[in-house]
Amino acid sequence: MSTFPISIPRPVHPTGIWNWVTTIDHKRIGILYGVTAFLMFLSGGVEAILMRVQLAGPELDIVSAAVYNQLFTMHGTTMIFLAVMPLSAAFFNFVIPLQIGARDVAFPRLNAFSYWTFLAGALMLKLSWIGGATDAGWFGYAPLTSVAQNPGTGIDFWIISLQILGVASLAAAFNFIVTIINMRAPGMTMMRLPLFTWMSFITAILLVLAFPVITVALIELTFDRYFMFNFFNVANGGSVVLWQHLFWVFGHPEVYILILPAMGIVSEVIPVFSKKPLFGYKTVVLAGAIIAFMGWMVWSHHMFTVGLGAVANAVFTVTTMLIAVPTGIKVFNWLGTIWGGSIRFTTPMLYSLGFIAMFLIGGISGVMHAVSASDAQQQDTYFIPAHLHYVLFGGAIMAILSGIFYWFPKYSGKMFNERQGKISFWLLMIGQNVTFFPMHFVGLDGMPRRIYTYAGNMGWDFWNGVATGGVLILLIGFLLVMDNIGRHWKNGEPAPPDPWDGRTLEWSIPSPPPEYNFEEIPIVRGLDDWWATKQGDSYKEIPASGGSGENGHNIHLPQPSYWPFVSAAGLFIAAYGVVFNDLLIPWGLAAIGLTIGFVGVYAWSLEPVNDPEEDSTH
Amino acid sequence: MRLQKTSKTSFLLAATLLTLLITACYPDHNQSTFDPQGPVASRQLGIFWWIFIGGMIVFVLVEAALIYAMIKFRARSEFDNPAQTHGNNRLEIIWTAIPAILLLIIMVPTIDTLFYMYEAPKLHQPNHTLEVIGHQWWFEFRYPDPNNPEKEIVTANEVYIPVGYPVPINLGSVDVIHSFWVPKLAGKTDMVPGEENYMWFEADVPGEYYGQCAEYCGTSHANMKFKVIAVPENEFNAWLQTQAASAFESSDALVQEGAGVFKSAGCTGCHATKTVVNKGSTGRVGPNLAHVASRRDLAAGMLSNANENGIVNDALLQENLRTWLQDPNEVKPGNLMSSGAQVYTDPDKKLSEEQISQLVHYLSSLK
Amino acid sequence: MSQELSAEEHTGHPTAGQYFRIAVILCVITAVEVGVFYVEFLGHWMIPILFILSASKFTLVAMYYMHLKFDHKLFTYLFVAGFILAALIISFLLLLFGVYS
Amino acid sequence: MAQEHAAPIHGEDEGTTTGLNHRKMLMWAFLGSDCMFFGSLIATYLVYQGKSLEGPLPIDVFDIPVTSISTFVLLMSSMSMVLAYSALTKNNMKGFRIWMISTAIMGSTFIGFQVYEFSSFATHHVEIDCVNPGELTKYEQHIFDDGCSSGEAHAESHEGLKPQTNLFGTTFYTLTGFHGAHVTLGVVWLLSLLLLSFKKGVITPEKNLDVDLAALYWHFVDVVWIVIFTVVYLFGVFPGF
Ligand code: HEA
Ligand code: HEA
Ligand code: HEC
Ligand code: CUA
Ligand SMILES: [Cu+2]
Repeated sequence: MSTFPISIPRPVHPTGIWNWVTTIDHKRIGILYGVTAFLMFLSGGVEAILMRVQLAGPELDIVSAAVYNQLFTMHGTTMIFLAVMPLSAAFFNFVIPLQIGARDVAFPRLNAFSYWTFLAGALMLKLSWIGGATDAGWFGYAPLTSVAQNPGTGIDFWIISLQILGVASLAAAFNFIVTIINMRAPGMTMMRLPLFTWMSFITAILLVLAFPVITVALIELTFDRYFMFNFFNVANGGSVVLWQHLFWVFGHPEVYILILPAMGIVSEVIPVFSKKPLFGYKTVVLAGAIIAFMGWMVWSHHMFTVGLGAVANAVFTVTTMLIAVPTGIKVFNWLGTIWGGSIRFTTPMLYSLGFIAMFLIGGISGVMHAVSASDAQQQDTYFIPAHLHYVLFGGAIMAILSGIFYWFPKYSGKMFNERQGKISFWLLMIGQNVTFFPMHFVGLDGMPRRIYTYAGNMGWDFWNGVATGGVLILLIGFLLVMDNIGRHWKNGEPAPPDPWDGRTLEWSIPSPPPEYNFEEIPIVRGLDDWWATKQGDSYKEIPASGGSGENGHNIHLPQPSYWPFVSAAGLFIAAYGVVFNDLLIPWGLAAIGLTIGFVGVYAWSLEPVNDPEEDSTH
Repeated sequence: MRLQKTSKTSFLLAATLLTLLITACYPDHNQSTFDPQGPVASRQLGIFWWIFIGGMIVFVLVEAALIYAMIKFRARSEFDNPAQTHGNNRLEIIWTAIPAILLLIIMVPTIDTLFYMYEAPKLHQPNHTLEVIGHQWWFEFRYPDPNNPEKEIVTANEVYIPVGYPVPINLGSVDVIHSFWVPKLAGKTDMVPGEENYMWFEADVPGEYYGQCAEYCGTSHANMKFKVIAVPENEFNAWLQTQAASAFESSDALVQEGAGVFKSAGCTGCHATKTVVNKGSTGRVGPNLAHVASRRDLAAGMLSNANENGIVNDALLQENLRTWLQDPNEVKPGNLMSSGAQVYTDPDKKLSEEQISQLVHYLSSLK
Repeated sequence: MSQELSAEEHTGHPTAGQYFRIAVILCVITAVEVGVFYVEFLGHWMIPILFILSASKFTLVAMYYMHLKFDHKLFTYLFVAGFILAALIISFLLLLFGVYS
Repeated sequence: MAQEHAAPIHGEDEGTTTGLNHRKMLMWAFLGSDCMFFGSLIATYLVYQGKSLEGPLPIDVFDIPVTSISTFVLLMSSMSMVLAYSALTKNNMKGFRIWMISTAIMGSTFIGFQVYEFSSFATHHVEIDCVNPGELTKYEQHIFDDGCSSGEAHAESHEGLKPQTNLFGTTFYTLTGFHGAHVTLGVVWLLSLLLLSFKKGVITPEKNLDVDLAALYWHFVDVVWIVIFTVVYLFGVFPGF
């Protein structure tokens, strides 16, 4: 292999920071994803706090109109693209290979590339607060995003960082599609896949199909902004409604991209802590697939008031309402699972049960929106944020917290504090209802969303005050969660391999798992194989607590690599180059960045895949 | 039978509770969707209650089942060994079918209402089609000129409608997407640049109805409000006639001076004081000021000139005009007057206190 | 799954001669397309005809040149999912924009 | 069985659950995804079809015979690509290289045609004889009306078709431009494979996966063009559409 034009040796045993920069271990990448995304969630939370403070009473003057508009845009974009999606990706990374009995993902370096690209996009978006962030709303309706309306760099940052985040998501999604189809342990048929893996698989397929649409929409917007194309230019016959279609063709599948992994987590946690297998495994899988398919046929329910006409609205009303059916199937099957079980109310279980209770509220208000005739009164009022936070906070975030605590022993090797966990659960549970439930009231009382202030004579002050109070509770709740995780990650009690009496393969290996995951690739004989093993039809050894691993050194793992990081760094530089394209030499910075990126990819593609010692024997 | 009764009672209970919760603590609910004053809003509220009942039933049943199961099946000992049931096909079919049926039932009135919203109402009286044009951040209204069908009359931020008549409305925008919404009369419809949208509403009783832009449209989206004032037909016709007249020309010296400043300071570049225009002609950048002194609010709902009965109070109006002219940006962040008018962008052309007083006098004479 | 999916790749690939014949067919179809295009009396019928012709070219290339016909079904699923969805969305959008009305 | 390698070396298919190669599966998933990419661009093109406020329109600029030739070239490049792959699997390295280079040449020819087409559209110029105008398109009629009113002998257009000119320009250049970018990338890919094939043991009848993947990509780009040619060019000039 030394004949290749670039033969920088692969980093063999890097230490310290290089260890993390060059790692291609799916578990470490998962942790990187998780920590970064959680920080992003906090930043979105701080933005939310500022908004709520501004709205605490009528005609307050804490942030200006311009800043408020940036706040909600950045808050929405952050929470969706920088918090929930990458938090899901953190679980994909950490959990899926363990659940399917694999030693890594199919493309370990591509995986590292996804993370670094995500980080590049996230940093880029967040840094745009310096000098003015985007303020066109998280769905950036044309023509508010046009140069005439919005000449600053805020929108450019938003566009370019979403494009980069798209690259990251696509790379991860391709990776997980192949991993799940192709890296399953012997005997792990598709219908024996753990539910979380199944939902992630469906999510990955949704991602792969949905992201190109927003990529195209953003490209069109970029061309309009940079080169005066006419896509959304009304003066030349362009249609601003086209943007809405393209955005929501992506946007609605996107909300299922946010919720399906969450549903997967809940479907893992509930059986474990009910001591029962998931009720109706096949139907739950099927329902997930149907949701994903139907999710493509409903996008115009975000556009009921745009004037598509009665017929189109009627069609999208029907399709949207029907999507409640497969979702209901899932909810009922979770109920069926706990029914007759033996429920242990651990912290992760509480979050999962909380998920069901809260997501139901959000789902029902979703169906209320679907009734387009009455949605004419609700659309663009606070009733929408009420719905969206019940499904996203009460849904996605609750499930993610459930997952964070459920797999905590696995990724940290330590136990967290149950008591503290429960207290913070109740704080968050109460806090979210105090914060978000009043939004239903003010919404129906005619308060539009995205207003930085309101008059005192509208009757909205009381419930807005309450909502703001709720954020305080949420804040304390999250501080407790952070303390619990942070403190115990370092100093918690050591966790046994299987603290919850789990059902799936990740609990059959030590906590934290060794680098190679499985000393021997397991052979799978049925659904919930690990549970069956423990029940006595034992064909597998239960590992001693603490795990062995002495024999692990003859397992070949792919080597760390510099190039994913270098390629992502190139992309980051190029992205800045696109925004500041007239710096010094026109497009010079972009060219430099692209060159670095290309060198990275090129060196990557020529890098020996396996460990260099082996290759030198050729 | 009994089921019907209980669900009806519980529905009434829930509805009262909800309405109370939302409206109890405050007397003013100017944009409440629970207080419909016209047929369209009533139908929409009706359909809301339908889906609300459906949702409540699902909510109560599912949450109850969840809580019951949580209590009933909580672990009593470490060694509980529950039966390992894997599923039940009959149950699966039942809980697929029931929601589907429930939804199909709700779909019928929904679609019915949907078409009702779009249907052109039979007009009892022709030619009262209201034209609404969105501007950042104010509303332009146009009616056909009662004296000349070829022409239109223009006004802004406040519009009268005849009680008991359906008002067909055409919606458009000159810049970005806005949304036209008077909660007590009807749900919203967007005002999309480059497209023409249609809706209609009708007021059952005379009154003042609050409206607000409902689609995010830039910096001062929160400050884009208007009023619809429903009056009996004869009053409406009288109003149309006053609106059709051009600005009142007073011989008062101060007003005359003000009119002079209005021209010399470049206000006429953006504001017209003539109301009759050709059909479909493009409007000015700023609101028509021919009858600005007759409006209950200034600057799209930012400053109120009227007392509780809706009578414009001259002193208040003058004070408001002064506040506005001194620094429009203070009243309404980002508004296009302070960023576009030379008297605000060019420090050399700044209006003097005296000029402002003259302008205030002039403008407050424009009844 | 692993049993059902087990590979039967690289069986029965066409020969160079077959590839060549397919190329000839493709060219003929293209020629017909351009030809049809100049036949004026077809009027609006031209649209479905051209549609079918280009769809058959598409299929030929995908089946033989991309050997979907001989490869594992899974590849077909992955590709066709995207293709069908794209076609659906395009048609929906055209309907919504009233291009056909 | 124990899996020796966590990641298989190029082309090795054993050790995956389905027996299918990771990278090949990735390629197919990518192509499915790329369908949505082009689908969105085509949707945009079609939605704006006929909505341009002013000319030039497809009927003014398209030259179907010329585009037919470039379409033919691209189709033939697909054939030569498949023959290159076929030669490789038969260990005919010479044939492989010949077919590879001809594929790349045809790809470049296609790009050449596109560059020619773009520049001729951008400088599209009409001159109309005011006395004897003949049959005019809408756009030409417009120029005629504007330019011939004051008794001149000729009327001419000044602007060609640029992306900024009208919706047609915007959507046409974007759609075909992205297709052209795909082709360009493909040519670069093919050429690097060709270069690599001169190194020993990199591209062999057994290790044909790299070529297989490039071929899939190349055919996909061809297939997209089949759609574009029909939908954009042929339908575009069709008067009733
Ligand atoms: C995780 C994200 C998520 C999820 C899962 C959903 C789920 C659903 N959403 Fe939501 N939605 C959003 C995120 C999400 N949404 C966001 C972010 C917005 C706002 C975007 C913006 O404007 O900023 C939005 C906006 C939105 C609108 C647009 C409103 C408007 O702007 O006017 C509509 C309209 O139909 C809608 C409907 C639905 C429906 C029907 C579901 C269904 O999938 C819900 C189905 C679930 C249930 C119904 C509960 C369980 C079911 C049963 C127990 C069975 C029995 C039930 C019945 C018979 C009712 N959503
Ligand atoms: C997953 C998605 C998600 C999540 C979790 C949240 C969480 C929250 N959201 Fe958000 N929200 C959206 C998605 C989300 N939101 C979207 C998509 C929109 C629409 C945007 C648009 O209109 O374009 C929106 C809009 C939105 C609005 C409407 C704005 C408007 O229309 O004018 C409001 C208003 O109250 C709001 C509030 C909140 C609050 C209080 C939380 C809370 O739950 C937040 C709780 C978090 C914390 C309290 C953080 C705790 C922080 C710390 C512990 C850090 C302390 C440390 C340091 C200071 C160093 N959100
Ligand atoms: C660049 C254009 C422009 C100029 C010049 C301009 N205005 Fe305005 N004016 C506006 C706009 C736009 C509004 C609406 C602001 C809003 O509500 O967002 C407005 C609103 C007003 C209003 C409130 C109208 C209402 O219906 O409530 C008054 C009064 C007014 N202007 C007076 C003046 C005077 C006096 C001058 C001259 C010194 C002037 N304007 C110059 C654009 C202009
Ligand atoms: Cu106009 Cu919001
Ligand atoms: Cu949606």
